[in-house]
Amino acid sequence: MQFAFNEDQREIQRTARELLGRRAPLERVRAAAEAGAYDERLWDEMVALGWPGLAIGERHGGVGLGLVELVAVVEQVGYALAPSPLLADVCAALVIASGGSPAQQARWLPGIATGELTATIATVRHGAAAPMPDADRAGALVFVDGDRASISSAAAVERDAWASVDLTRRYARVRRAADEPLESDVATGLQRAEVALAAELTGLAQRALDVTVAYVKDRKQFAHPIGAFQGVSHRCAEMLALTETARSATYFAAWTADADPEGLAAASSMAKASAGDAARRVAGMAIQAHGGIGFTWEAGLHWIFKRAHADAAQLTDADEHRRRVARLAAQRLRAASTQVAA
Amino acid sequence: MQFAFNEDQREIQRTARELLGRRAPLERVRAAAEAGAYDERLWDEMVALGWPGLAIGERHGGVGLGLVELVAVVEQVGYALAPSPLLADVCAALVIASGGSPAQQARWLPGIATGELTATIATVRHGAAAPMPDADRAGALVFVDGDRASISSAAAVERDAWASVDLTRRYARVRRAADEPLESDVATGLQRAEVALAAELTGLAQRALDVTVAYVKDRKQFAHPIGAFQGVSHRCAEMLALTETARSATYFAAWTADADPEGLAAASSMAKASAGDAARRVAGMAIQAHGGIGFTWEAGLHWIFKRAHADAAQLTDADEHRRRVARLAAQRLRAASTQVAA
Amino acid sequence: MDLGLTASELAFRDELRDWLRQSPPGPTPLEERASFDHRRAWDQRLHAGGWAGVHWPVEYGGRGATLVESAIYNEELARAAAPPPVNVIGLTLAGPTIMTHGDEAQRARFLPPILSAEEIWCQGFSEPGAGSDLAAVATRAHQVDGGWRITGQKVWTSFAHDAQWCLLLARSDPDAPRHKGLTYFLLDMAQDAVQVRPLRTISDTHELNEVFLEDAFVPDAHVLGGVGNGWRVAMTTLGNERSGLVFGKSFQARILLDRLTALADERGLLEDANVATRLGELHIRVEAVRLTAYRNVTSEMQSGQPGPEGSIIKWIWSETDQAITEYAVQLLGIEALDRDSPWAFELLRARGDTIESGTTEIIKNIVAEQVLGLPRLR
Amino acid sequence: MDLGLTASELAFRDELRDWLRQSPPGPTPLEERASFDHRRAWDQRLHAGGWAGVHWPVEYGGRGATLVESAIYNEELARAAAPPPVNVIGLTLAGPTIMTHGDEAQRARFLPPILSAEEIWCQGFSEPGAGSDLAAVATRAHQVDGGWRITGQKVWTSFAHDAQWCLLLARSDPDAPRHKGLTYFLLDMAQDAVQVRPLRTISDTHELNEVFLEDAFVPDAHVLGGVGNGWRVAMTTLGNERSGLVFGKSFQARILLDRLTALADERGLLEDANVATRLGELHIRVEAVRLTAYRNVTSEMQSGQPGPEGSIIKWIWSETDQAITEYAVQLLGIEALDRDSPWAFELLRARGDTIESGTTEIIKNIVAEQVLGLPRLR
Repeated sequence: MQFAFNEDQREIQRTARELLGRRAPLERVRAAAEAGAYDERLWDEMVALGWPGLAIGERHGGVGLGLVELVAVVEQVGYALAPSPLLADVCAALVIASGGSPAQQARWLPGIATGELTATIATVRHGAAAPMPDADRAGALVFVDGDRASISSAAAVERDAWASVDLTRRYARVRRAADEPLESDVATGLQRAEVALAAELTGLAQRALDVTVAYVKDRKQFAHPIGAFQGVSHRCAEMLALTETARSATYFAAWTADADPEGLAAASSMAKASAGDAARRVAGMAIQAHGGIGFTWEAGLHWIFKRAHADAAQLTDADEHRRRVARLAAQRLRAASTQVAA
Repeated sequence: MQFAFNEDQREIQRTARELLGRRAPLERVRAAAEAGAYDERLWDEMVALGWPGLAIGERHGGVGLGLVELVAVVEQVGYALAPSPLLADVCAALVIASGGSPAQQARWLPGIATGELTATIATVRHGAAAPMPDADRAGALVFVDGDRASISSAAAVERDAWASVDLTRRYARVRRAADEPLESDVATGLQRAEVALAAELTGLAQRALDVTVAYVKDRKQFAHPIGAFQGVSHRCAEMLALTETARSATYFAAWTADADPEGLAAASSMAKASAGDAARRVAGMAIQAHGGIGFTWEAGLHWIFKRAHADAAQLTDADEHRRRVARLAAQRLRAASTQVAA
Repeated sequence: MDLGLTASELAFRDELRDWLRQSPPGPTPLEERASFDHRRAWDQRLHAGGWAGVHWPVEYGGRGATLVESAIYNEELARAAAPPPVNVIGLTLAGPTIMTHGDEAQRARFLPPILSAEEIWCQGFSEPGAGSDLAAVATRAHQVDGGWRITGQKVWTSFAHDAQWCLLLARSDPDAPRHKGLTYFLLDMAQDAVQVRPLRTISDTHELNEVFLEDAFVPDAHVLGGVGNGWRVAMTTLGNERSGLVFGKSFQARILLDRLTALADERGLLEDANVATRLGELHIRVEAVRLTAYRNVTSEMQSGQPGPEGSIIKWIWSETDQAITEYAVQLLGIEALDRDSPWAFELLRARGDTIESGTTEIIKNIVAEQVLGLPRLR
Repeated sequence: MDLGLTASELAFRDELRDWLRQSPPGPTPLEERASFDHRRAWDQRLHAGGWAGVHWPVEYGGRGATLVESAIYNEELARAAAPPPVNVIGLTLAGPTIMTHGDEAQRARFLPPILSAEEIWCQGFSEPGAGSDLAAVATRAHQVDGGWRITGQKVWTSFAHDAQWCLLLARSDPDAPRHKGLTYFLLDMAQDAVQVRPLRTISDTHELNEVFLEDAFVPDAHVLGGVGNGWRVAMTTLGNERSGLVFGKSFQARILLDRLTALADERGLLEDANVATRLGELHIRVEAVRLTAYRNVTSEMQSGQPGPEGSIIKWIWSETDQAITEYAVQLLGIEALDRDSPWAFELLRARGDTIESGTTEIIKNIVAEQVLGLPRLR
């Protein structure tokens, strides 16, 4: 048993971290967000590194790696707050890869793998789709309605720009004129997408923690760095605990997706619920630990806080995930007691 | 507007506090609890002061005061952890006074008011009554099943001793052979009883806070009183906040019961939910702040913790109260919007 | 115990309600400049109607409202969806501080235009190096002929860009112990030596500023409370900071929560026991804030000082407001994060609640030390 | 990343499972004396079967189990409802500390009877005045002919009433700086100078003791790690305190939560969205403890030391265990507070989780200072 990235996975993580550290420092994130744009050069580099196709099978032109490798990258994208369409792109691709028929896979995945087209995803409630990330540029749009999903091409939708407070990501309201249902295992695809969301959320929590630790070591009040006061330092310890448990759940779910698919339903819900809560709470605690500075636009902590809320709201909400976990546990226990009785 | 006890009410509170401080110090509470007995002399004094009949009308031989006065006393009974049947006695009497027909009131209340007989109360689920406090001595036993209630005399029940971990109170399992329904406004009686429970819970929280504050001022580690460390002092501040908000809700509900009965449904649920949570949490935090000492039988914090859990479990649970509050709020809002529309 | 209003409290409330019915505040525009103008006009209408600074003594143009009446006032204005006063610093901080520490000339000069919202005030206490640790104020005041020259930087200054006057705390004696070398000045903002630079907040509003002072001048006549006495005067200001306002704020929290509850009800979400439990808990917390604030009013009226419950009100209000706005966004989903959604705005604005006017950490210190009597480490 | 077991890990697990199937622990009696006898007999059966101290090196009679195998071992024993070892102090603290700091004679004398559960150990670190602040140990050791005379008081001493030996930390040089004047002794409990007095816990069990020493004797041969070196030796003991055991504990928490979930399911309570949400959250927390502990095993195996996640495991386990037991009592109602109910027992026992082996406050200090590198105030 080895519950850590292996050498190849660490290399992927390192590459992502270095590229994003160089190409997406906070001032670039801010510039892109304030311009309502993405960093297109950064996106080209991501495509060149094969990230959109990292977890797409080789027969569709992807790199053919697993969800663990994808999580390693997406976590860093979250950490960097990278202004790019990667997250929605890979979430949609995961749903198409599991939920699409062979023909649907063959139609959509190769273009996504090469970055020729980007994909996106949103949930539908009472027939209307929630604001959809990156819909303006997307060539493949996946709509999730309960446990069913459908897909449209860009030509078959109408789009109106919609802005979230999270300006690091662009959205649109989309109306479907024509879409076709995804005919295979949509549920698994959605669970895999929730794990990708959890990875980005874990990265956001880690960023909020790191920024805060650096600040409270430096900032002095009452003749001491404020990080020396337990009122602050114990909160930082709690931020670490939230971040690390979210990471444990996320990595486990990613491994489960590849190696133990039966466990994925529970593991993915655990990952999304804990990472969603962790990122929102840790980002809020980061603002608090910074005091007045944290409340300013300039300090930039708000980018983390807003993106955490926006990511947590994607696909399924944390409380519904908790209920799924409880129901799955009850099923497991019923099955076990039937076995014992038999 | 005066949101504090008036002079008469303060006098009642002071009397209760002094009597209980003198007669029920921790060693007497412990002696009674370990013996599985109540302090009968203390009970005689409570009866002599008219506490069982404090909120029973004068026409039934009671003192004829309101719930505010009763709450002032019951809070002190909780604070002292007094080993007595008072709480269940007054809860049952409140239900009989509202829920009983005139004949039922006339039959039961005078005996309760004079202390000639004690009363008790428990909820029924699937036909069976929950363990009932003080049932061994009770002459009037009230059974609550949803929004209905019934009453039995001692002769009409069978009892088996049952012990809770809260040894400051005695319980029995009771089976009813014959009982008669209470025919009037049971719901209001139950709401008033929840306020009495909230008062005892508030007293328990205050006791846990006071004991803890004294300890952390005194106990030294790392060359300082541990109360100087924010890890401890901020927790003490949180204990104060929990206790004071529980008290606000409880006093308000008591006043509402007497002066604004329409508001009682929401106010009583708010009081019981917040005081139940406050007492359990503050007692747990008190044990923690005491460290190893807090985990010992001798230190006696466990009496508070156990009684808080037992009181919170009486009648309706905190989460159900929260749901009631939400439903009542929605009703209020619907009524308001109808008014606006009309 | 009597939570009913007395005859005179009822009369006060009914008179105010009548006035508000006849003179409704109207909707506050969203755009910042228009919003400011609307709010200032509203302050002036309140003044014209005799409803500005009701808690001020009659001799200074107020109504001498009791604490209960002040609470009613703030609740009723919130109920009428009136905007917060644009001269809130003047009314709640500058006015009472000048009444307490000002001389006759200062009172006569400064109080009337506060009440009429002709002169807006701001508060120059915090600095980049003096936030929670206010006694670390480093802005320097040098005595010159006829007054003082002041150099330094202030931060988190609400209304500075619209203010004529600033309550300025500066170090007049660098050699005295930290708390002793401070003096409290009434600074005229209309001089070139005072530069105001906006600070954007996380909700992208212009609510706060940095203020740069470079040899700004204050005449001797505008020293408040005496040279070297700044700490004591500042404590008067801080003591007034939270009084009364919390009733308006907790009522606003209640309005927000009611709106969320009504939305949830419309969508049938209260059938979900989890939603109902969580909303019920929020209602309990909102009500606890209001009730605890009322208990504190009685304590203060009876004993002249806040009770143990007084120090927790701003803290529990701020955490409740955050909890409401976070749950609203969770319940309503991504739509609530619309850049123009009031839910998104409230979610972000609420992050400031636990920071401004004393961080929650500082309040916990105060509760621990001053209410519970615990020792302090530092 | 590979969370599957390797062939040798699988073989280890299967061998253990087979052995446990053939040699089941049976139910642990409730009565304290009978429980102790049962547990000691079980420790001895484990030893006879070659399953005692699996993490000990082969040369000392263990299996040299890897950290993963130790984790499997603790989970499997918990799964089989085996009682915790009665000689847990001997196996996890005394053994490893003696292996690290003991001389050849000490290893030969002390290690075998630990493994066989013939000699039970207890740990004499804490004192009334030295709890979280261990360096405040005041028990005095005076050098005498051939050894040391020791006087003082220890507290919270698990197993002291059944132990033959005690890991005793005492002050051998009162003039040295706090951390320098300590020596680590292996104390024979079987002498009149050692008096053990039971400490009842809040769950009315006899788990802890006070130990009074009045000129107790320790020969020079039983000084461990050298005179004046006690702090360093004690750190080795504390470093071993939590390793491995958390897997058993988190598995026990899982068993408890599964029992609650099955009960709720039987009663149809999972239809209630609030109950389902709260139980789901508890499942997530329990699983997070286990997974984080496994991540830490990998960190330790790869780098020789725990990762940042390692220091939080005991903390999050303890809070999760409290949350489960509190929710169980809330959900099941007053019946769960039956004096003989396992729920009531667990509710009370869980209060100790956040105190024993380092309070949560101390753990947060450690995380802040050692993992996050924050400065310390004191």
